[in-house]
Amino acid sequence: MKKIINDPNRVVEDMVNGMVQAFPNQLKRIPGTMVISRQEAPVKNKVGLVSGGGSGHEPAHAGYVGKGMLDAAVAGEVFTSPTPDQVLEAIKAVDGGAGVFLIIKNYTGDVLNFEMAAELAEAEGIQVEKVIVNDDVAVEDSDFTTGRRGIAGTIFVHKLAGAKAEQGATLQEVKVIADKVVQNVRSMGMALTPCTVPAAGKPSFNLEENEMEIGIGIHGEAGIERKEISTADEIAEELTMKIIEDLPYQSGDEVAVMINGLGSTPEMELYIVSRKVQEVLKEKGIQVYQTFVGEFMTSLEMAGCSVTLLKLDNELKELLHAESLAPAFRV
Amino acid sequence: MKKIINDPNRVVEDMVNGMVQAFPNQLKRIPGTMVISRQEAPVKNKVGLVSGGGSGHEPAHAGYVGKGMLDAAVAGEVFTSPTPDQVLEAIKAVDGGAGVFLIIKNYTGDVLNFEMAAELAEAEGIQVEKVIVNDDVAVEDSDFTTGRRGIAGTIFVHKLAGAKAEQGATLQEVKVIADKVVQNVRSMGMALTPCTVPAAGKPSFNLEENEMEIGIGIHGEAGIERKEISTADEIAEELTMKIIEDLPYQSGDEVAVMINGLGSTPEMELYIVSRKVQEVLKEKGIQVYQTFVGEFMTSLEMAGCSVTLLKLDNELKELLHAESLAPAFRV
Amino acid sequence: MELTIEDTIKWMQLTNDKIQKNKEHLTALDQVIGDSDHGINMARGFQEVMKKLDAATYETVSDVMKDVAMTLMSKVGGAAGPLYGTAFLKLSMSLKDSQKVDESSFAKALEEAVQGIIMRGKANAGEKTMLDVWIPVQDYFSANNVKADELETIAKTAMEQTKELKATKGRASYFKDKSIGHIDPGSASSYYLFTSLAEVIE
Amino acid sequence: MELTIEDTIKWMQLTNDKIQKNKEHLTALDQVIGDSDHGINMARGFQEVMKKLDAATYETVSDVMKDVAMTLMSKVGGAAGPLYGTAFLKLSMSLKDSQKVDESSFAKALEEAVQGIIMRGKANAGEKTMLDVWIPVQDYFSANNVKADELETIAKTAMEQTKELKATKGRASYFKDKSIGHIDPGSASSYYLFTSLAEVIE
Ligand SMILES: Nc1ncnc2c1ncn2[C@@H]1O[C@H](COP(=O)(O)OP(=O)(O)O)[C@@H](O)[C@H]1O
Ligand SMILES: Nc1ncnc2c1ncn2[C@@H]1O[C@H](COP(=O)(O)OP(=O)(O)O)[C@@H](O)[C@H]1O
Ligand SMILES: [Mg+2]
Ligand SMILES: [Mg+2]
Ligand SMILES: [Mg+2]
Ligand SMILES: [Mg+2]
Repeated sequence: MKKIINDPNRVVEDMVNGMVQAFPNQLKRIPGTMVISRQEAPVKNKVGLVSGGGSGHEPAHAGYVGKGMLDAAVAGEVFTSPTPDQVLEAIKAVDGGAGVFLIIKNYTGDVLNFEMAAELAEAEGIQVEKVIVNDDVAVEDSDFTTGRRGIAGTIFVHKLAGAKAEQGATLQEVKVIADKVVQNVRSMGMALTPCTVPAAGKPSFNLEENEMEIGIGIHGEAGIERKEISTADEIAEELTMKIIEDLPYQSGDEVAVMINGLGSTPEMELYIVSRKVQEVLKEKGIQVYQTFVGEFMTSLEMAGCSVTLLKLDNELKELLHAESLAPAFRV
Repeated sequence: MKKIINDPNRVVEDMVNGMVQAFPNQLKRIPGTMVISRQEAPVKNKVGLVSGGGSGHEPAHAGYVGKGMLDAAVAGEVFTSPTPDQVLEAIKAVDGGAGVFLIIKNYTGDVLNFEMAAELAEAEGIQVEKVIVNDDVAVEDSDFTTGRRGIAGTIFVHKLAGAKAEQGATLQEVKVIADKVVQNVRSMGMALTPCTVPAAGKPSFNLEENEMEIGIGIHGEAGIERKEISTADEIAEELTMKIIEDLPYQSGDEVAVMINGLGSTPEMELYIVSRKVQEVLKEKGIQVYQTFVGEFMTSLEMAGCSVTLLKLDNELKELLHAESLAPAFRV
Repeated sequence: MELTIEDTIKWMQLTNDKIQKNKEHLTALDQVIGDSDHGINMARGFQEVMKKLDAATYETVSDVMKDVAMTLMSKVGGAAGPLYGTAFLKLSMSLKDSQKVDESSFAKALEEAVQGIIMRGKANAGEKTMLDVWIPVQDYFSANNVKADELETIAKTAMEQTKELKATKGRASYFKDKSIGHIDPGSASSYYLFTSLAEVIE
Repeated sequence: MELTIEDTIKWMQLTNDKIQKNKEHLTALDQVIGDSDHGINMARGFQEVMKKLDAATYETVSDVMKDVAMTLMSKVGGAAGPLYGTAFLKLSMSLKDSQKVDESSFAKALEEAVQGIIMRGKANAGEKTMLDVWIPVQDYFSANNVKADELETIAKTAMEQTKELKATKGRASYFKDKSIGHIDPGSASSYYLFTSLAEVIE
């Protein structure tokens, strides 16, 4: 394991300190917690937005804390959902009287811990609503399973729900937008190499020198298929087609595209993937409204990428354009 | 070699297409060249800024093309300076009548190719000025050698010279700012793993499982010392001290800090490094004016980071704050 | 069986010992069908449990269990944290104010703990989760005079049988058929819990 | 010796063959004290040179060399591109309009080429660059009746002797003392150029 760290058991602590010190005018740490909030939190009469999850997905989620996006992010241990008491602290820190909205990625741990926190907050008289993001089309969607995972599409939920809240919307109105984004966002990823949880010290899985895994999760959970590495064009086409097939499109529909690097894939390769994704969309008559290329939801140093499409209408477009001052997503 | 590409010999072509297609309203490709320019280039009566170099350092340089920064970037083959004819195309594409300013990283290849392009442009009646960025304190600075390499500090030259040009400054005024930035910016990097040039197919050097290299260049050129991996704090301190010692500081001096990932280092680790850099600066009485953490000047999928300090005065601070619409550096 | 305050603390002590000792084993199990953190999570949680118990004095078994619950809840994280936390909270509530717990009260409490895990995690028997150890153990407590060696065997067998199951809940469910053939990490940590209980009541 | 238009094209042909064949070797040399691209760069450049020469017809040796110069300049990139480009441009200029080149004109042209490389790259003999092959070859041309086998030996020896040198210019200079013990990649490609010339004048 080669990492630039001090102590495998202190990575989250060091990182959280590093983040707030890097942006002292924008971010603060809620003392005694792993919660990073906006400097000005709580914002009076604004719905407070809280997200979070295990660490190791940076810039998710603290990089999205800022005017126009989240009010706070809770950092769990690496790949481990934060505990209810931590989430509760975040909720309390951002409650400006208009209620708090939770953006939860659909993993058992995240859902359980955030839901317990919501119950505790409600017991303290804070109004809480939530959305569970499940954009990963690599996983079957069924009521009898854990359901689809939340991956990079989560960033669009942060952005659009955040913009809505910033406009002074009510908790219910924010929830309507978040639900709408979740209904219209789909993602799928792939990886070439595993990653190593610092405290575990060993790669979380193995891939042969000529292998890739299609549909992999952002913690290295199994995907759809493990097979020989193909070309960037084939990969881009496979991911994009799977997404398109999942949500019916009509010719002329507009989308936002996110090409997300999982950690160690050079930006060069992300643009090579992006090129083909645009081509596939064009062939299908789907209009690209805006493209985002970079690292938005990573998996430590995993090599690989994901493609996200968000189907847009005028309301979502306007929210996509709204100002954001979050360090990792400036609009 | 595990890469998401189509053909090792076509990576730059595919990437350049991918970039302009991702930002169609902001960027365009000068037909038949590897030059990416602003959509609105040439901007009449504005000094045109051109940078570039070998590819594999993304988002450098095309990510910095946009209002407030560069007017065009020239993409060479991977780690190979672009040729004079390509640079000449860039110069011609951005010349709005006020002359063109070249920002060159100090590598023999870059200097030779850009200088030849400048001669060709001058022969065509275009006024050209240049700055050679040499911020890497890992290399001895001597007239009898190739001199110091240009690394991540180059981004600050793009930013501040770009802001100056946007204000309507003359070619000479832009040069004064660029020279001032070069005089005040210092960087140093380190790596944990090598990277692989796609067409070469093999890692550019080797490091043992417990080794790191301090002072390494962004193409894997030798550094100061190869030694056992130490802690993030020790690494941060070593890089920062070397930089501080190189340029005299007085207590109270203000700096901009850039913690740059070389390709596959998780953002988590960059923040852990940043934390210690801030601590060292504080101890030395150096004030941090603004911090940037992320991937700004990479080396394909090399694991490692660099630290850059730019000493600021009021003029530079103002330019740092000026608007930038470049995809990879939005202010 | 009978469980005193000291027994309960001893129980946690033994559990902690086993979890610390098998931290890497639990993480390795989670590496195959999860995200490589179960050992790390449980070790962190139980270490904090012991810190908490060592620093306090208790008047009732239920107070011990309540501190265990709250500590696990706030220190483990992931899926396991709230589930173990809920289980111990239910134990504590069911055994409210008892200074000494007899077998039938414990059996009743265990039933409520299992219900708590089900309610919280929405899984059931056979989905390759910790429930596949908790349910057989609870069944055994409800139907029998508990003997240490039988308890140990039942917990162990249950854990081993999770190998055959296909995961349909939790992170392992993403592995679908590929989850078959591997022990469920949460069932392994639950086995450490119940084998420690067996040692205590021996 | 004497160099006709056909000879010159043949020279480039042979050089290209050697560079394509040794592309990986050149890149491997550049891997040790550079950035792993010299073979890739030279192979790309000379392939384009051959395309260019194959598609055109020439009236003078100098026109062949001018096309070689322009093609290398615009296709090689890196440090080597402008240096080889400059060298061939100087050869072309010095031999302007000649349809057939004799030994003394070629020696004179080579001197100008070397001066061009020095002027452009600001390096000199002994800095572990291509000059450490070009200069000995040029010296040999100035002082002797050129014989193919001697030319080949001189170029080869010169290349091999770059092993002993410490780089003070170009990318290899960052390796300081560690650059000693390895052949300079640009000297290796220059050796292919001159050994091909030896074959042509044989
Ligand atoms: N819905 C559920 N109900 C009961 N137990 C579950 C459920 N989901 C997961 N588990 C248990 O949690 C264990 C995983 O815990 P852990 O690795 O700490 O959390 P995470 O999966 O969030 O990384 C699984 O092995 C399983 O026994
Ligand atoms: N200043 C210089 N003068 C002469 N030759 C040089 C100079 N700098 C570098 N070279 C030659 O160029 C070669 C490297 O070429 P190449 O690898 O293609 O370019 P780069 O170093 O830009 O990657 C070196 O081996 C050396 O022979
Ligand atoms: Mg986990
Ligand atoms: Mg090069
Ligand atoms: Mg786990
Ligand atoms: Mg090279």
